[in-house]
Amino acid sequence: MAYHCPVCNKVSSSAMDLTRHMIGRGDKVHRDWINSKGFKFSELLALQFKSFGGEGYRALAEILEKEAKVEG
Amino acid sequence: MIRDFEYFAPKTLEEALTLLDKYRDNRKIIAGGQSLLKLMRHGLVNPQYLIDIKGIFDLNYIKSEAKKGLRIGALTTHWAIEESPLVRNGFSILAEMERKLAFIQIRNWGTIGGNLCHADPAQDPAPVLMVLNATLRTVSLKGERTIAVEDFFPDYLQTALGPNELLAEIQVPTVPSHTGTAYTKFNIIENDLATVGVAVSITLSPGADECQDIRIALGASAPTPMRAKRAEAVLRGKKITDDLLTEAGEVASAEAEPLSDINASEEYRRQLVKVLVKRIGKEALTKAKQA
Amino acid sequence: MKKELRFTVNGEAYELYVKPKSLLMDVLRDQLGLTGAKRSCDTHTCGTCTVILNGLAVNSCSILALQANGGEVLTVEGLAEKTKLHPLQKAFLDYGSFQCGFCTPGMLMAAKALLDKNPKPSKEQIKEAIDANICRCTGYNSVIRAVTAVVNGEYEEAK
Amino acid sequence: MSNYTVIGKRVHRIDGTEKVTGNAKFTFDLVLSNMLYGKILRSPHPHAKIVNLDTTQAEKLIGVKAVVTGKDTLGRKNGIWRRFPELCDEEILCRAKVRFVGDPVAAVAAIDEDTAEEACQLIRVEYEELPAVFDPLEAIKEEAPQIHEGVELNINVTRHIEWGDVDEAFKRCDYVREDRFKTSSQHHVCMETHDAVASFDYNGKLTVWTSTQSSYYIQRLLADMLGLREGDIRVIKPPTGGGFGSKFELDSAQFCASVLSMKLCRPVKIVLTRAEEFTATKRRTPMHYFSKLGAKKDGTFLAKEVRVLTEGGAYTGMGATALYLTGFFSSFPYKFPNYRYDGYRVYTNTAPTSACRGFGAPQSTFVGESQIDMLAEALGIDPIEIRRKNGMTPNYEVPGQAFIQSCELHQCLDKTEEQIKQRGKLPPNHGIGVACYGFMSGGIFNWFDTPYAFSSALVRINIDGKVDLFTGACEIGQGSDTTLSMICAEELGVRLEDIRIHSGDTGICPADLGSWGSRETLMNGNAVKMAAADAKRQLMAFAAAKLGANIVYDLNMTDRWFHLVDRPERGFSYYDIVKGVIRGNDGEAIIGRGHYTPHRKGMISPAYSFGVQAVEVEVDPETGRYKLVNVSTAHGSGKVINPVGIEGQLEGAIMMAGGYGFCEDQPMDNGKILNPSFDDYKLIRSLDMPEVKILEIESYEPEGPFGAKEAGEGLTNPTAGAIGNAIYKAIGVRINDLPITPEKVFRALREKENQGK
Repeated sequence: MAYHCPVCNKVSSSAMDLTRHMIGRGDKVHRDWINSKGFKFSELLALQFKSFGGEGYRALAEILEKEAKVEG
Repeated sequence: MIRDFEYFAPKTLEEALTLLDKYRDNRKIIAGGQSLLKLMRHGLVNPQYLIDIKGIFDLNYIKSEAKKGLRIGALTTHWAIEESPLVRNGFSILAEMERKLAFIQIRNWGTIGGNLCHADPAQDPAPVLMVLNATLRTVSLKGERTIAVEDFFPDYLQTALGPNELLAEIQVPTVPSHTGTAYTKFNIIENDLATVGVAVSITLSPGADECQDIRIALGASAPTPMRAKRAEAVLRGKKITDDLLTEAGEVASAEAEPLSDINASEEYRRQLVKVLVKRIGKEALTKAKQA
Repeated sequence: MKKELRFTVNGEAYELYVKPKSLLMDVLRDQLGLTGAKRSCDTHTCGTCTVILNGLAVNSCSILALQANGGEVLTVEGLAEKTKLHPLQKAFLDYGSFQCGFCTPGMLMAAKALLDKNPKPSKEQIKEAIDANICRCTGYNSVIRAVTAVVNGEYEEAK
Repeated sequence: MSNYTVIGKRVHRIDGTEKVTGNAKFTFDLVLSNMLYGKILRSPHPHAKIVNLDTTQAEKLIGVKAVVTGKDTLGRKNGIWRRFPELCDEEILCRAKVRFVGDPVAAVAAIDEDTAEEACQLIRVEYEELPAVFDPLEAIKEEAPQIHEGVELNINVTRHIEWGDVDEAFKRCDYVREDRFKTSSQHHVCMETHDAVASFDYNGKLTVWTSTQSSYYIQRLLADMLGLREGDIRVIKPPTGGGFGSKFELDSAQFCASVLSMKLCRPVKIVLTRAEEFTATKRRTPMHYFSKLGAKKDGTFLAKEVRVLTEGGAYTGMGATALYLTGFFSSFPYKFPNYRYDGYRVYTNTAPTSACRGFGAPQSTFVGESQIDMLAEALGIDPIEIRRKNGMTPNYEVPGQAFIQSCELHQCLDKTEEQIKQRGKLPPNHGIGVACYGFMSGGIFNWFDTPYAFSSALVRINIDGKVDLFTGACEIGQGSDTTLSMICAEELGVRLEDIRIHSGDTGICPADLGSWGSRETLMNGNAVKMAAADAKRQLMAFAAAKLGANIVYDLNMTDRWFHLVDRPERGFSYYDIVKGVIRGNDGEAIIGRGHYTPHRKGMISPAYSFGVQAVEVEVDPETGRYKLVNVSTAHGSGKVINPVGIEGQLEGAIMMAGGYGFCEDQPMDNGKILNPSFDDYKLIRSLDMPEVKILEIESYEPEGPFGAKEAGEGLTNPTAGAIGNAIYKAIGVRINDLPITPEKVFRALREKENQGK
């Protein structure tokens, strides 16, 4: 099981890792993709510092679970 | 940056008063200058004429007389007061206060008169002199007058001095028998300016240890140094107990008008007044009983 | 308009003309070239400009030069006797009482003023005497050790 | 062989007599003939466009020789992360826009300081104020003003560190806690403020005397900014009045003095005032910390996850490095099988934040050590025990990050525990808190993109046996001149007084990255040792030939005497050998070369110091006022080369770190620092300084010269955390945001009472 970044194709082992990669990169292309999914990048980021457990990350991870998973 | 100014260094009181009368505007008086030069270096004060009274020897003395009590010339340095045997026996609270007033370099050059006239609400001498019931003798060409220390600070950084008036002498009446006095200040760094200062003087009735007279003064707890008269009322005429002291602390804390600044919030200052009045009251009481 | 200033510095008598606004520190550094005393603050609160005036430690940055008229000034440059270091200077070397050394002249003069007044100070009195002098390097304890060593007579022979 | 003749001895600083006699001439003391004095005009606004800048009135003022603005520069942006152009974001003299209160907009050279200051007041700057943002949590919002063109959401740098499987590991934990912390700003407070004397001559050569931690960096950065060749710039570092991390980036005094001097071909001196120093120079990075720590019942750490958002201020500076190091040191000095760090550095309209003694580790250590005590209490485990259980040990590898060789952590824990036991039962309202820490011995990063070795040294032995040691290392008070001279003398086999060191002058010294990140003793020490060995080899060759001894015998030189190791009486005087070799060299003096660059030493540093600190406090429960009663520290710094120097480093760090925990802060209003003077910026003075006890630790670091490693910064890390832990032990309240002021303690106590009701 692998997860490919829809923007730069970086391969991650889990949707959560891929989420961290995408928010971590934080450049325009990654942000635009995230925002295009109806999120607000800055709010996802801010959530990281306002609450524990990374709710912001989870929400995005759920999407990536569906959209970025690559079998095999 | 200090701007240029015209400089006068009178050697006698008369010379000084004449100069004060001659240069009424854009004029500053400098003694030790430990506060004034700071303001001038930051361009906050730019006098055109500077009258340096530091060299007037007639205003630099400490005398003690049975009747009149202690008399301190306005230009006496903090260090001289702190070291003076005359002060140490009978007015030791003054010496203790001076020792904590600031760094030695400043105490060596700064004068008690200058400190009072700077009228900083956080200064140390005012609260102590208030509880010692001290008065200030001022002079001008028109003559002399005396002002109680507690009437000397009309407002923030202001004094009751007239335009051509000089502070000449601090008069401290002999401390009555059965009296205990104490002073402390709260600060984060030792010998720093007070976050809150509290002075208490208690006189007990001979024999019965009822509180005959009481004075409580606060520093850095209002725009000016202040008497906490309502708190005094709590104790006056009563036999002082811990509960009464606690109550006095609470009343003092309520009647104070502290400001919030980067060193402490208003709320915290009220707490400090509450605690320190209780503690210093107790210390003064103990001393009074021993006296 | 400059005014005359007569005073002695490290035993030398001087007659200078200075602007009334000149601070004692400025005259020592700029006119006499005695750069030992330093400026580190503008608020009389760091002690690096400490010199001894008429036997007392003062901040040379918080005194108008003209106020020192007729006075006797001792700066760090006047501490050693020719090639012979003052006991405090030796102790500072032995006990590593400084690192960057910027505060050292003021620190030494504050300590000297104390010992002149009180040859047998307590540890508390030593701390008190150097309380104005900020040292960001040593944490003060090595300074206190050095002064204590001088007080305890470790440098008698040097005197 | 441990019978050293020089190292480990208590010697006087080699710059000592100059400093105690007042003869040492700091940059602040320099006066050149025909010299002018400069002042800098700075922005009063946290964020504004410069609409118009009119200097005509200033130029007319009698005594003013030159006024420069951004227009007089090449308009380049400078930054110390030269490999990453987008992080080189500082114009120094702003042309279009100012980004914090204190950003320079113009500079004046005049016949004296007062005239220059007056001229500054005559410069008319028309600003168009822009909305400003000060809190990093606000700065990352879409609607927040953009501080740097093209940097969306003001995100300046992000760093990520990870090993193991953190999420899985948390699932296996018996106990997990998550806590939030905030650390404060702290200023370096060098006693010598930033200053420089720049002198540009008619031959197009620029000489700059300045108070700096790295003359090489300043030379390189000035070359970039002024469009000169590196070799046309000579940076000389006179005795320097402290650095603490504030003096290895190009600063406004150095740059403006240079620009002014180039306009006039006259020396220009600029000294920052204390107020400028506080408001317009860089400072320690305030950080929002989120820390999640998980352990088994028995206290074994399984996982840690850390998220950090830092207040970057207006420019990058060294802040990007602080962001990385705070992430690495959040795992230090413990064995975390699983660890994850996400760090974000955000631009704000405040004074830039950057390197400051400890470099990100004081923040992470305060957070980490506080949280470990919380966890230990929850699990009912003794604080020292839990640290012993998880602490690093020699030859431990931090996955993908670092390889630890020497590690004295357990030795330090034992000594500290012993010390605490000796203290016995504490009086009421007293508490002792402990904190573990470690630090690097120089960083293995080259974001500066230097083509040179990290450290270089050159040894020249003259005919009289006197040794000239040339090194780019910068003596800033920490004692590198003395320590390096000792290393040179020991390796060569001569006496300390035979060495004359020339340091911190780019005109004559080989390049060195400078005195930051606790690098000089290890990195430059290795270079010096190598150079000395190189020279010694040349002497030995001649001595061996002259002696004609059986090849099986070992030859050595100690204390100026070449001899057979087994038969010390058989040998020659050092002086004779030197004379012989130089004659043999056709009169050329003996030259030894040395350099050091860490290769294959991990990501961070070739070696790490380890230590444990215990702080005892006494708290007044009615006011929250507390006193630092005493501090004991066990610090493993490898073989001690210069005992007097190390005492100063360790004790001094406690003054600075104690202030960080206790009282030092830079409160702001609308981006303006409210306490830019020693009246209001409270720091520890002699009466407030606690008793300090340094516990002796034996150790040896294979990577370091004679086994030496870091001693300069590590001790800035533990104190704030130890104070917090001590206060909790004393009265049961915990403060999660620095500094731990009495008022905060009082509020916490009141809160506790109210909850009790």
